[in-house]
Amino acid sequence: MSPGGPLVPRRSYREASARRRILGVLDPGSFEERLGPAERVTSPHLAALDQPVAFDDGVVVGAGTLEGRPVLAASQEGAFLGGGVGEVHGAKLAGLLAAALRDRPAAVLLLLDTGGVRLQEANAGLVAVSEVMRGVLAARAAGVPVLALVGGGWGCFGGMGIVARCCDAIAMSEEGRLGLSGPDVIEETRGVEELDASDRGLVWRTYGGKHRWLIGEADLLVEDDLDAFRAAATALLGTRRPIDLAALSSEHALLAARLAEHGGAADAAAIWGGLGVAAPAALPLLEVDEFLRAVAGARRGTR
Amino acid sequence: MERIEIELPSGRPAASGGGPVVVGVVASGNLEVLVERGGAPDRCRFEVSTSVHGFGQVWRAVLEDFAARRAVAGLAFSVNDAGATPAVVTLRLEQAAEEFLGEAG
Amino acid sequence: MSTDRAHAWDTARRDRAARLERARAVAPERWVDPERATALLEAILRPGDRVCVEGDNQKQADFLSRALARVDPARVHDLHLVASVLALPEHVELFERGIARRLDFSFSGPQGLRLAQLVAARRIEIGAIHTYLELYARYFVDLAPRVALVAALEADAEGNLYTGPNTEETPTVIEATAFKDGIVVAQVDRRVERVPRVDVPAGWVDFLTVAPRPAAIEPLFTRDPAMIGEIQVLMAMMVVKGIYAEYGVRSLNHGIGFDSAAIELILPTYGEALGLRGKICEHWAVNPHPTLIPAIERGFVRSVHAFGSELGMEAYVAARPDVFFTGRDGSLRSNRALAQTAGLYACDLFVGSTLQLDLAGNSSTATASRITGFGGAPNMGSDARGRRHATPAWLRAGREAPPGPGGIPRGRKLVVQLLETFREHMEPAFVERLDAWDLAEKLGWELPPVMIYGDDVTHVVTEEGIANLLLCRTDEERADAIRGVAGYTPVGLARSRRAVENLRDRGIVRRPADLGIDPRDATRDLLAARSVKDLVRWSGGLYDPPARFRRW
Amino acid sequence: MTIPELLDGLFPAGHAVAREGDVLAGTGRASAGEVAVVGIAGGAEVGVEAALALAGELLRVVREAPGRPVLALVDTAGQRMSLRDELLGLNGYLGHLAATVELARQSGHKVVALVTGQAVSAGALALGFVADEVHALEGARLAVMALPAMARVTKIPLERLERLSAGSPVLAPGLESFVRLGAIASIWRPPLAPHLEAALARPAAPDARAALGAERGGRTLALEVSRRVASGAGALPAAPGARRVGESGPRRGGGDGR
Repeated sequence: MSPGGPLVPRRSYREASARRRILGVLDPGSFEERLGPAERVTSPHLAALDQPVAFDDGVVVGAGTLEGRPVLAASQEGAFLGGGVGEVHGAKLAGLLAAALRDRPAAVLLLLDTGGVRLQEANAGLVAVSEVMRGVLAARAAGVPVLALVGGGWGCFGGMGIVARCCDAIAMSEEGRLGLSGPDVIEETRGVEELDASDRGLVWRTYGGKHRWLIGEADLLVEDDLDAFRAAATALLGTRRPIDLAALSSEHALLAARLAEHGGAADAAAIWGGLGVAAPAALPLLEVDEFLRAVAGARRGTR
Repeated sequence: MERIEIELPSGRPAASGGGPVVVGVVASGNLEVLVERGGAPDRCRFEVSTSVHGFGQVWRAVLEDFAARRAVAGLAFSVNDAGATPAVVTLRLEQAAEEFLGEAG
Repeated sequence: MSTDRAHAWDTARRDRAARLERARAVAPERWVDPERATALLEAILRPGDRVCVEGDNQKQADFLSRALARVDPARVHDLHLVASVLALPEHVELFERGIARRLDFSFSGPQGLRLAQLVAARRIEIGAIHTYLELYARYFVDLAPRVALVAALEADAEGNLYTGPNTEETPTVIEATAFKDGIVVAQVDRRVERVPRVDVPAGWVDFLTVAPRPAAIEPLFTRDPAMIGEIQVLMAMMVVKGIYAEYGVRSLNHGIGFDSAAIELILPTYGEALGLRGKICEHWAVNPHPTLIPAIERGFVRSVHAFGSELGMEAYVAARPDVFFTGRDGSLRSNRALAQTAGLYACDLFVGSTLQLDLAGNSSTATASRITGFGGAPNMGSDARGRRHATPAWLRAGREAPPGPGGIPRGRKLVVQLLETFREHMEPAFVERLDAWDLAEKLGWELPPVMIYGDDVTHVVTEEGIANLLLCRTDEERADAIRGVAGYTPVGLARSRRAVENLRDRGIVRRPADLGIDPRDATRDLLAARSVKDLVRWSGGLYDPPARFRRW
Repeated sequence: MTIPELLDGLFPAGHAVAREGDVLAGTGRASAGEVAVVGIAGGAEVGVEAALALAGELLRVVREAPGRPVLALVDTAGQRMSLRDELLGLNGYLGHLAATVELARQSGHKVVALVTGQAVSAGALALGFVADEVHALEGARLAVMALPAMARVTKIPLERLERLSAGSPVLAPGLESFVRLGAIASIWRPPLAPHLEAALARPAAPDARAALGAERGGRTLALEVSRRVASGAGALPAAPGARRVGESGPRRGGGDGR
């Protein structure tokens, strides 16, 4: 009888909770949480909306090691209010980035799983996201690499989608999505003719890891597996994307070229074809290693 | 939000347990349980905050059964609930106790 | 005794000829321009006609339904609609516009709310809500259609139909119509030179039209493994160990819930670890559920006969002819009437979910505001009193049941109701009184719409345990056993602890611990596939899920 | 206030700012010298083209006019929501824009942002809200999302949101809320030039918005939480090998992006 499939299930990163992800990515036993659930620093804004709070306000932050090197890390819980950034949640992220300026770890890891600003505390969330953005840029300017991992159920959207691209590098699974306006929001505001959010093939072609990696928005494409993300974080440890005129100028040239070459594309598959991929329609089904072989040489990117 | 606070007699656990532990997530139909040391040595304490109103009796019954079944005296359980069913609540409480006390509990 | 020589014995045939004659002005050929479909229907229909609109729970003759909904109510009205599934808004429109007035059907799913409103407003007279087999049976007794509107995949110039993987009930409907001098109109997706196989011969079909869009087909049986929770895994473990293994269930039917999907997905992990491959779950009367792929690939499943197909499973099914019934063209052959019969007579066990269960074990999916009707559950979830062939599972269930008169040995179908004690939003699944009573009272029905009758149910499984109703000897015992697994619902809280413990001693109520199951082992890690993509991987890339189930 | 009126008010000594589409670029003359002006005008939606143009202008300033202070004018209804922008990676273009602001800062350019009209959500983030100082004209309209849309996404009834947002800087759209949260340092009323001169004269400082929000009572926790995390306080040793942590499938929740 054919054994046929993955009998031993992988440890899915997407399915894991924020807490399990951060423990799985860092060295076993190394993680020291800051302002953990027992401190009960919860959102003061949810009770009035009759929304339950979470003891960690949906984000786990702290220090640990990765292959023995000291890192700071944060992990957002996408299942709690869509990983939305509120006042406390955002301040934990901002505080972690501030710590990076002082502690100078080998890297700050951001395990992002978020729809962006938490609308239940919208204004505070928006300000917090901008503070996180400044924090990321300040850490990088100070020479501390900031790495984003995107593979959670909510993906990474809204202002946090911009934050991810303010980092030195992004590791992403195909299942993880990255963008600014998510499919539901676009369908809601522009109508189903613009984007049919129920067409999940379209959604993942547009926002998913393979497309983001191919056009140079993500740096590493990994399987949806905790160990794969740990390996990716380790591999990216040394990655720096300096904030200097030369680096930003080449990034600028990449983005300008992308707009010029693919600005008229109506679908990701057309972009992949334009990049020289032989059979773009077949890409979504390929496993990561097969995919990387199939698209060898097609990726655009400064790194 | 509705709050339920209750202290119940329970057996003494074999292990003493470590630092605070949290299991579960606050998502629709789910809950998080935080376990810490706390309360009298022969009783356990529960603090529940739930978005579903009017099920105080069900909570009491679930917690009483749990405290009677599991030796969890000297522990404090804090719960943030987003509409979990009693089945899920029971499972999370078991998971939380096990994680706090280790297999021996 | 004298015979009336003047009596005409072919009125229906002559009526049919007259209708066809009238249709000639609109449709000189059997192939009809789709734009003239409504005109054709106006020509062949008469007020008060009994019309069957093919609506399976997957495939829908949707183009012809729309054409029918556009007829002039002054010409065509007061139709008697017979249809197994009333799923499209156009179906309801027929009643809103007065085109149809009476309805006999089985299942209404998405239209349940509007249907209830129309019945309350006296715009619909409902004859009965049937089980599938019962309705098909009546097509051949007292509900033969005058006109049937059906859907097929392809037809050749002559009119031979190819119904493809979703044959479902097309042959049954046509049989009942064509051989009782009715008129059959078929919509097809494509007209071809040569059909890959003839599912319905041209001589049984009167008119054909190429629908502007392919017939609507719903992927109703696709359950995303990502949505299966730990509690469902726990219940699946109890079913596999406490029922399938215990009775040695080899032939069965599954409902379409996430709970039964969980059972399918733990067969290659938990089931295999228990050494059950080759011992349980070999023969299925079931649609090609994508969640069955891992169990098929691991060699649990030897045969599957299907009611209909499932979108995206075509290539996989075609590549596994040892397992599935397939035509010479390679594609699935499904047949709802025969699969229902198989499920009723040839299966040892049925597992399904329900919304409500009362203390007698009666189950219902009706609520006070919704007429949903029944799917395949009532036929398969009932003991086949006419069954004569013995299997170990059937015999053992029969031995556990109260003895029949005279002590004649007899088996029993295992009918398992699988339900969490609370549904979403803390709605208790166990009730003292079914909402079906309220609905029946509100609409003046004689029968509350019960999906599975309590005396057919043999086991009730919840997260709290298994209640074996076969072993109960009195109504009180049954009620106590059901309370014993009803958890913290009002019904469960009203239990007598002592009575339940007594039942536990007798094995009537069994907790996970009694079965050697630790609830903390019930994790999603036991699922052989945890995402639709995993299912595609298991299928070797043959399963091609619809876009809405993709995450890639 | 029209753009020329605005520029006249900010730079009475003269200015040369061109508008191409919705993107502003040019210079204005302040007492200390030339000021680079970049901006988004007309309440436009920011798409990939505008984001790229703004970033290009900032790169040009850094390259060609070392140390020249930058005034970023913000009037945007938010990001452009379209399949095309998402396909191209609008978040990446805006991330690049934010990085160029940081480059300017690191290269010694003081960056002052002024919200002149609307500032909605992500459109305002990457240019305005990463500046050294953010100010707003009187009457500027700041928001994450209009309340009716917010009600739809969060599934909280609109009446309830309206009632709750009345007194809550965290929820209520509007300039006053963002001032109290510390996001807007000050409101500029004519004459505008003195405000600009003062802002340009202040040395750049680390992000002080959380402190400002605490001082003004709009954000009661952000500063304290951030400080506690930064100082490493409240450490909780993680349970070793935590397993069977409960999870749930993906569900719809709140978020500005999804």
